[in-house]
Amino acid sequence: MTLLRRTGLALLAPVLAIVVALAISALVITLIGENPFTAVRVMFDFGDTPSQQTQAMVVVLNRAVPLFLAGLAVSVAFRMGLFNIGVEGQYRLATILAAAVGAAVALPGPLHVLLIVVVAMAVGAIWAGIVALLKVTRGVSEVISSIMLNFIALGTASFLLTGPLRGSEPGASIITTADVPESGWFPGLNGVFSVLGLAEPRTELYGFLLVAVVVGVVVSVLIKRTRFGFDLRASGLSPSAATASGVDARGMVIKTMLISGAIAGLIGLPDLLGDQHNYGTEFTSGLGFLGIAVALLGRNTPVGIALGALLFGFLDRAAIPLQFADIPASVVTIIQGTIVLSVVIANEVARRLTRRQAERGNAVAPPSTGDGSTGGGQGPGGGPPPDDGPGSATGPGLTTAQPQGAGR
Amino acid sequence: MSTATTTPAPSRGALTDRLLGRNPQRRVLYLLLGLVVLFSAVRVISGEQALTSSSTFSAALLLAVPLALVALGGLFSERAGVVNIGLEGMMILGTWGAGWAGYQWGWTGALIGGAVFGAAGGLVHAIATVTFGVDHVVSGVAINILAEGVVRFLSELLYTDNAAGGGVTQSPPLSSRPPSFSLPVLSSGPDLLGDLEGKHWFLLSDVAGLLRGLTNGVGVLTVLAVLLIPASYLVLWRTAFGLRLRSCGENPAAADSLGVPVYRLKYIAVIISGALAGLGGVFLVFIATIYREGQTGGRGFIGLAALIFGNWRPGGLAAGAGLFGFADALQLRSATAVVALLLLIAVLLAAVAVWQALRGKRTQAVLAAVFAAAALVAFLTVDELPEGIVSFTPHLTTLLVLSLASQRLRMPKADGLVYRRGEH
Amino acid sequence: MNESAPLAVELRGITKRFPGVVANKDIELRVRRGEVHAIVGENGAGKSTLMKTLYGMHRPDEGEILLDGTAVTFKSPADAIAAGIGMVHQHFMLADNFTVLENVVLGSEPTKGGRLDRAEARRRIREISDRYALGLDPDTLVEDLGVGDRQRVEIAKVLYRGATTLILDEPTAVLVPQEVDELFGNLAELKREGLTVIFISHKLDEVRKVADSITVIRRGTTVGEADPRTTTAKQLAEMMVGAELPTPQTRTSTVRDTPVLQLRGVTVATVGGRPAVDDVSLTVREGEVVGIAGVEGNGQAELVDAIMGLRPLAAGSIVLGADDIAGWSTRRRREQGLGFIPEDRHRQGMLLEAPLWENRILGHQTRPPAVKGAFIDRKGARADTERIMRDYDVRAPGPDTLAVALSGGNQQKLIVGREMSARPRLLIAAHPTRGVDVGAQSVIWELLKDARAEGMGIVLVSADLDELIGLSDTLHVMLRGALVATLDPASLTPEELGGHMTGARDTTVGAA
Amino acid sequence: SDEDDSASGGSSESSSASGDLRIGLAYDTGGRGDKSFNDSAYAGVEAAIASLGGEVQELSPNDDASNRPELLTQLAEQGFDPVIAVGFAYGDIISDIAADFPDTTFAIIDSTGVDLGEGNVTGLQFAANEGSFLAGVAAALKSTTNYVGFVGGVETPLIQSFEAGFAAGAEAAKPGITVDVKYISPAGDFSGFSDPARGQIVAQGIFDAGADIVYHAAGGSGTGVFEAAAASGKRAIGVDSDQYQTVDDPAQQAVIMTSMLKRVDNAVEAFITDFSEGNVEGGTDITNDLETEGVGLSYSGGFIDDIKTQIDEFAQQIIDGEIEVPTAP
Ligand SMILES: Nc1ncnc2c1ncn2[C@@H]1O[C@H](COP(=O)(O)OP(=O)(O)OP(=O)(O)O)[C@@H](O)[C@H]1O
Ligand SMILES: Nc1ncnc2c1ncn2[C@@H]1O[C@H](COP(=O)(O)OP(=O)(O)OP(=O)(O)O)[C@@H](O)[C@H]1O
Ligand SMILES: [Mg+2]
Ligand SMILES: [Mg+2]
Repeated sequence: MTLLRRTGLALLAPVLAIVVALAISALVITLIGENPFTAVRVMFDFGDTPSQQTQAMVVVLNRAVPLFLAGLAVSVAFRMGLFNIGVEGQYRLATILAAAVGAAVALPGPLHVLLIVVVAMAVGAIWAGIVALLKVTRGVSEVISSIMLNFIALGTASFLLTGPLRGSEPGASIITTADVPESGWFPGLNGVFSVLGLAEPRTELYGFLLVAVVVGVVVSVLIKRTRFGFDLRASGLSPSAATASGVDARGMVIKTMLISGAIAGLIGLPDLLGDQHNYGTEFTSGLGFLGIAVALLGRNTPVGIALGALLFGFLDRAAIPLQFADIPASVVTIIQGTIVLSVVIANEVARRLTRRQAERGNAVAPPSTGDGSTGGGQGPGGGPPPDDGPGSATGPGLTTAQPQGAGR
Repeated sequence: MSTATTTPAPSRGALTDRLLGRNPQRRVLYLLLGLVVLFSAVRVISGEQALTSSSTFSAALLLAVPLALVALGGLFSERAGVVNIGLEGMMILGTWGAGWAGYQWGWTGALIGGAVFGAAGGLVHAIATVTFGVDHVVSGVAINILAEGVVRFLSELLYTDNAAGGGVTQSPPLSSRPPSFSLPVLSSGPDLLGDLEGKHWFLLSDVAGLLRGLTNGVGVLTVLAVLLIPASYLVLWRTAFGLRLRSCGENPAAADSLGVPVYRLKYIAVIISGALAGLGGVFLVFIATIYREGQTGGRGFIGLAALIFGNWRPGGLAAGAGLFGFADALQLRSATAVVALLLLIAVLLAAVAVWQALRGKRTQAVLAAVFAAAALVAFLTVDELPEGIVSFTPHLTTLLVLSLASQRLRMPKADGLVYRRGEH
Repeated sequence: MNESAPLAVELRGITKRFPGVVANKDIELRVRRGEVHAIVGENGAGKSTLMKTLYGMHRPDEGEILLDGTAVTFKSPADAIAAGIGMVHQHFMLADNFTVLENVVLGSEPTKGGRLDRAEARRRIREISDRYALGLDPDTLVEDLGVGDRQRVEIAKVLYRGATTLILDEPTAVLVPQEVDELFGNLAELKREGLTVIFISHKLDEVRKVADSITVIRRGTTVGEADPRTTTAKQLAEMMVGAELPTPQTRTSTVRDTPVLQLRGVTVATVGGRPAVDDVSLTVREGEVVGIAGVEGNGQAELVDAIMGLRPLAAGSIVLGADDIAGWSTRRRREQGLGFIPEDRHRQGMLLEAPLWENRILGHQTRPPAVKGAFIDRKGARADTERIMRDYDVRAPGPDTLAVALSGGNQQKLIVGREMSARPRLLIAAHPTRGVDVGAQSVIWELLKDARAEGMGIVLVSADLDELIGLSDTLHVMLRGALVATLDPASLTPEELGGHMTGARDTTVGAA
Repeated sequence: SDEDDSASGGSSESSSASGDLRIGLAYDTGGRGDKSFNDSAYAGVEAAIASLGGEVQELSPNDDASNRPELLTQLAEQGFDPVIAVGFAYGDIISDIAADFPDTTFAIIDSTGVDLGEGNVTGLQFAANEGSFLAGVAAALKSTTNYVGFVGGVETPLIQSFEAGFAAGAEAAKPGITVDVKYISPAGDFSGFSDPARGQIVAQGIFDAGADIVYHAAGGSGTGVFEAAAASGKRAIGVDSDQYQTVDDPAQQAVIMTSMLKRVDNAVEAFITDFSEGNVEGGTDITNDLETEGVGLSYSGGFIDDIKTQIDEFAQQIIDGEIEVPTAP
């Protein structure tokens, strides 16, 4: 195969996905009597002044950080065939308790932040640990228990907020916990913009971005490069083979859920430490569910999830300029759903085309490049995709890039 | 002949297996009787009439039916091997379809509209999972996101400046109401059951409450849903079509090798699944008489949980939906009745403790006894629970029952696996 | 036979390509009506692919199919079934959670008023079962059946559809001699009724015994036809691989005195009923192969699981060297010198969707060369995988190939190589050559023999009685969970052994 | 995006010549068409434009409403003035933005502008407790069973002030009357505002327990309350707008005895008028109460015409300060 053709195949999936998503979105926009090209232009319009442009980037990034963490939390569990639909409850409960602890103590800066982070991770891990414990001791499906625990977390958070942890004065319309003192705030990253010679944006870029990056790298290394990660992936690919190889299946469920929950505990912290400084009735909800979409979009790899989170952040920001152009914001939600669907369909189509291509050539192509075609038969999660290490999922003829890898 | 061991009867679901062993009918009766007596006793002791009032039971029915419909939807799809996380999205589409068709063509229109919109969601899921082999969870999640956008968009498109009313978040009202039925004499007119219930007698009034709750002012879709449960059983387990459909969820390669049209059946199953989830949405629209954005409130997920709770069986999922619906009704009716529930739990746990002790399982017995004592203390000391805590009564109940009952759940063997001909 | 009569099945110039593989290339097959026609060939030679083509499961890229002299095209198995062809697959195609009845009628159900007519189905299955002596109970769940019965369910499925041509893909791989004999009895019955049978097997003696004619396939093409009456097994093997027919015969005894594994009163409980493994005691010494014979489902699998720590013990002790390992985790057991060739390589031995080098790590996650400390050593694992592929003749493009892309024999060789590389003190080999062609078989046997000579203790569980008798130094027979006989393989025929296994013979307990 | 159409970029083209009033309107979740106070706010803006001229740019938040700050920022940045935030949820973020755009005038509905410490935010507040008090009076006077009910959507302080006023009014009109209070969902779980099925079930429970009139402050779940009333032949009291006029459904219309009006439209219109006349002070709260007729009862359908005098008496006492209506239960 020529290099050209190979690159073509590698780019096929993302291009196909984008074309399909664009086509459907364009149709939708045309239906309401607006010009799709205007819409596209508007979505990429980051503003006129340099400061508006950097501000737009900050908005996208600040939205992407929690989404990335949410996606990561979901994906860790997915990797071993567990469907942690309970990320939502895990982060809500973690955030309120972390906020309360953060407000209750006074410590020097870094320690204060560290304490809040540790509390959040611990609460998230414990809440997810209940799911794991019920699964290994009582065989309760993690899907049910985490759905139920989401509601229980929500109710508990509400009880705590209106009861023992209420920090706002009685008359206030929004009930919140007490504010975390300034020593517990996470410094912003706007300094970076001046260093790069860019205009200062209006709001702070969350410093928690750095934490997210570190967590992403750690998770990536953990899953791909360590023995533990191997055991985790093996359990996801074939629980029976993993057990026979000496992996303690129950222990693995517990450890994985603890990690997933600990990451989930971080989801609320960018907002909490970087902006809100308290948890209240208006604290952003639903990130756990979006995290599932982001994880799937990113095919459970940290880099993919980062791209998925950025895409969602970008689309989310676009909702405002679209409204200025008289295009309803619901178009963005439609585009998000369409993109998730078309990306996964495009992956599948590209996979088949690649195979057919390989059939004609003489390279040995794998029968599957992962996404969704695996499925360990346990849990409705299907299987997580295999390692995306160099060349692992593609045959010798196609080592440059996975057809699914790039471009989201 | 090689070893053919005598095998126990197939599992009948977590709860029943644990509580009843393997001899159904009669034991189910005993169980129900026992529960009624227990509830009755708890009602008399605590004075919480809401515990067994017909009002609570009819609310429970209202809350259980949409869950049961969604879970039935899940049953069809998952029995055919397609995991359906997109039920919530299909339910959302169903509510919109019902609202849209309902304001124009009345309740029958709503019924059809909701089913068709739900089925459309199912069709998308089928195209993605069956034809394109997309991971089932991925597709389901995408459908949930997509559905939210689509209904908002359609509302914007069709209800802005609509003379009939409506807006971006709601439809105009149904132009006709679905009929509802009551048992003559017993629960309407002279309302003998109602009289009996009002007497607050031990046991008799409770049974009357139960019966009246289930027979008074029952909507047409409730009747349909209740019929759909045995009907689904008959279709799936007693017809050739059902056998073929289930074979796609157990071993599609085997089915394919016998000329069963696996893809087509999966399509049909997932579309039926969507239609049933859509009907669950229609039910909500019937209660409200309009479509309202956010009306489903996560019921699609709870329905999915009911399906798993019920071990992928019609009877089991109905029990799951019923349990959830009852607990939910109780918590919506009265926060104090929820406290009375603690007494019930204490009694049940005490029974479990005794039973486990008899079986020589000491840790379990002690554990159950401790929790029983805790529940009793809570009952005696707490007057009313805060709203936040009360709100998750049904979820906690479901989780407790699940973790106390032994888990012999068995999902269809090929559920969630992408099937591609020749690539198994 | 009548040469002029049209052939029941004729395949002309069939070519079938898969990604990167030409599974069939210009294959010719001529099967006469009413005969048992055998197809033999190495693993991966393309036998199953050819049969799937004939059964309409996929369409050939080139070539044509003729039935009774007329060309046909099958779009799906349904077409093939309609044309009177039925197939029993190498891997059972049964829904475990369905009853025999449901499995058999699936796809062509008798109905009455829209309902599945179970009574009628039951009647017809009983009729078939009686007529061909299949001994099936329509209402048993398939998951409760042993392999022999499952096989018969598969045959019943085909007969139920009125097939006149039966394809049996390696039907005997998992059967004990008595069951094989029963099967051959069934085949004779079928032949008498005028049915045509196409039969695939790696067991050449068997093939010669039952077939009327043989087609040999090598690397996707027909090598030629052979007459079973005039061709010896040796000649057949040479046609297949160009190698000599291997024998599992061991050379001199290498048994030493030090015991490596001692089981004392090992008991494994099952849910509810009687124990799956019942008070089993045995000793494996260094350099000794202890064979365990038994009809499938008599507790061998559970015993293996118990030794590996995959199943809890109800009673008894397991001593490895000098340590009681009953309380150890599977991982610790493996680290301390237990090697494991599992019975079901897809379920327990491999990560099918992972590359070969990752499969090299599986089961050896705590040892070099695959890992360094807490980290995976990718380079080391790759290099060692390449070594195994060289040393053990694993045919695959490279260590990055996904395991699923390998044929069964090559997968098995990789597993054997992996386990041997760790130099275990004791190796549990469960059906090490099941479904493996003669070439690979001899390689594996040689490997086991070498390991034994170096002092490795081996527990060998197998359904292949020649293998058991040939390799074992001591042979135990398991029946209903208990060891019922200890036999001397030096003076034992497969038929005698089969008798012990089915409990038909008096169990004379020999010296342990 | 090369064209430099800075200030007017992307705004609607209907920029009228008649006045340079450019109003920014940031909605609460749901956006326009919610048949509730988003619509009411829009009606106020429309009325203001009708008399003063000008244009409006509306923005709705995303699904989880996490982009509220951006909505206000963008409106201010694009030069819209005044910028009106609909809903108390903007309360904790509006101060930051107001500080960044000191030359823009902001208004926030249902929240205070005083405590923010910014001189350019006006709080448009409503004495919902006073209106609810009258609803309580009407319910108590009309109840034959001496048993009335209240269904709240979500147990937030705002809705609790409805409850408090209602209970006080009922008690004032008929001492000893039973007031049954129930919320659909706890604080933080906003599903209670959009779940008519639960609204129906909760209200039905109150009716079954003996109530004959139920007052709801449950947003979109309210239709369920009306439905329960219709099914059991009882009465209901609507909220925010005159729901007798807006429900579109004759069967439900028949049970809506009255509605507690919260004239967001009037408040918004008045605010814009003040703004155009340069009368907005900023850093103040405008309380819309009985006195300003910012809250009140509707009389459509004529169900409570007979008790109007009694209701008016109570209203007068509240205006005169003789009755102090509680804001929390
Ligand atoms: N023949 C029938 N006619 C009407 N309803 C039926 C019939 N058979 C079952 N049902 C109903 O359908 C439901 C089936 O649920 P479920 O699958 O648990 O049944 P089951 O009794 O366990 O089935 P099986 O007998 O196959 O084990 C039951 O609740 C029952 O009420
Ligand atoms: N669906 C498929 N996709 C890709 N390759 C395939 C597929 N099916 C078979 N092959 C390849 O085609 C070749 C022939 O396989 P086939 O199963 O026909 O061999 P066989 O002769 O039956 O071997 P065995 O004795 O091991 O059963 C093998 O290399 C196999 O890997
Ligand atoms: Mg049944
Ligand atoms: Mg084969």
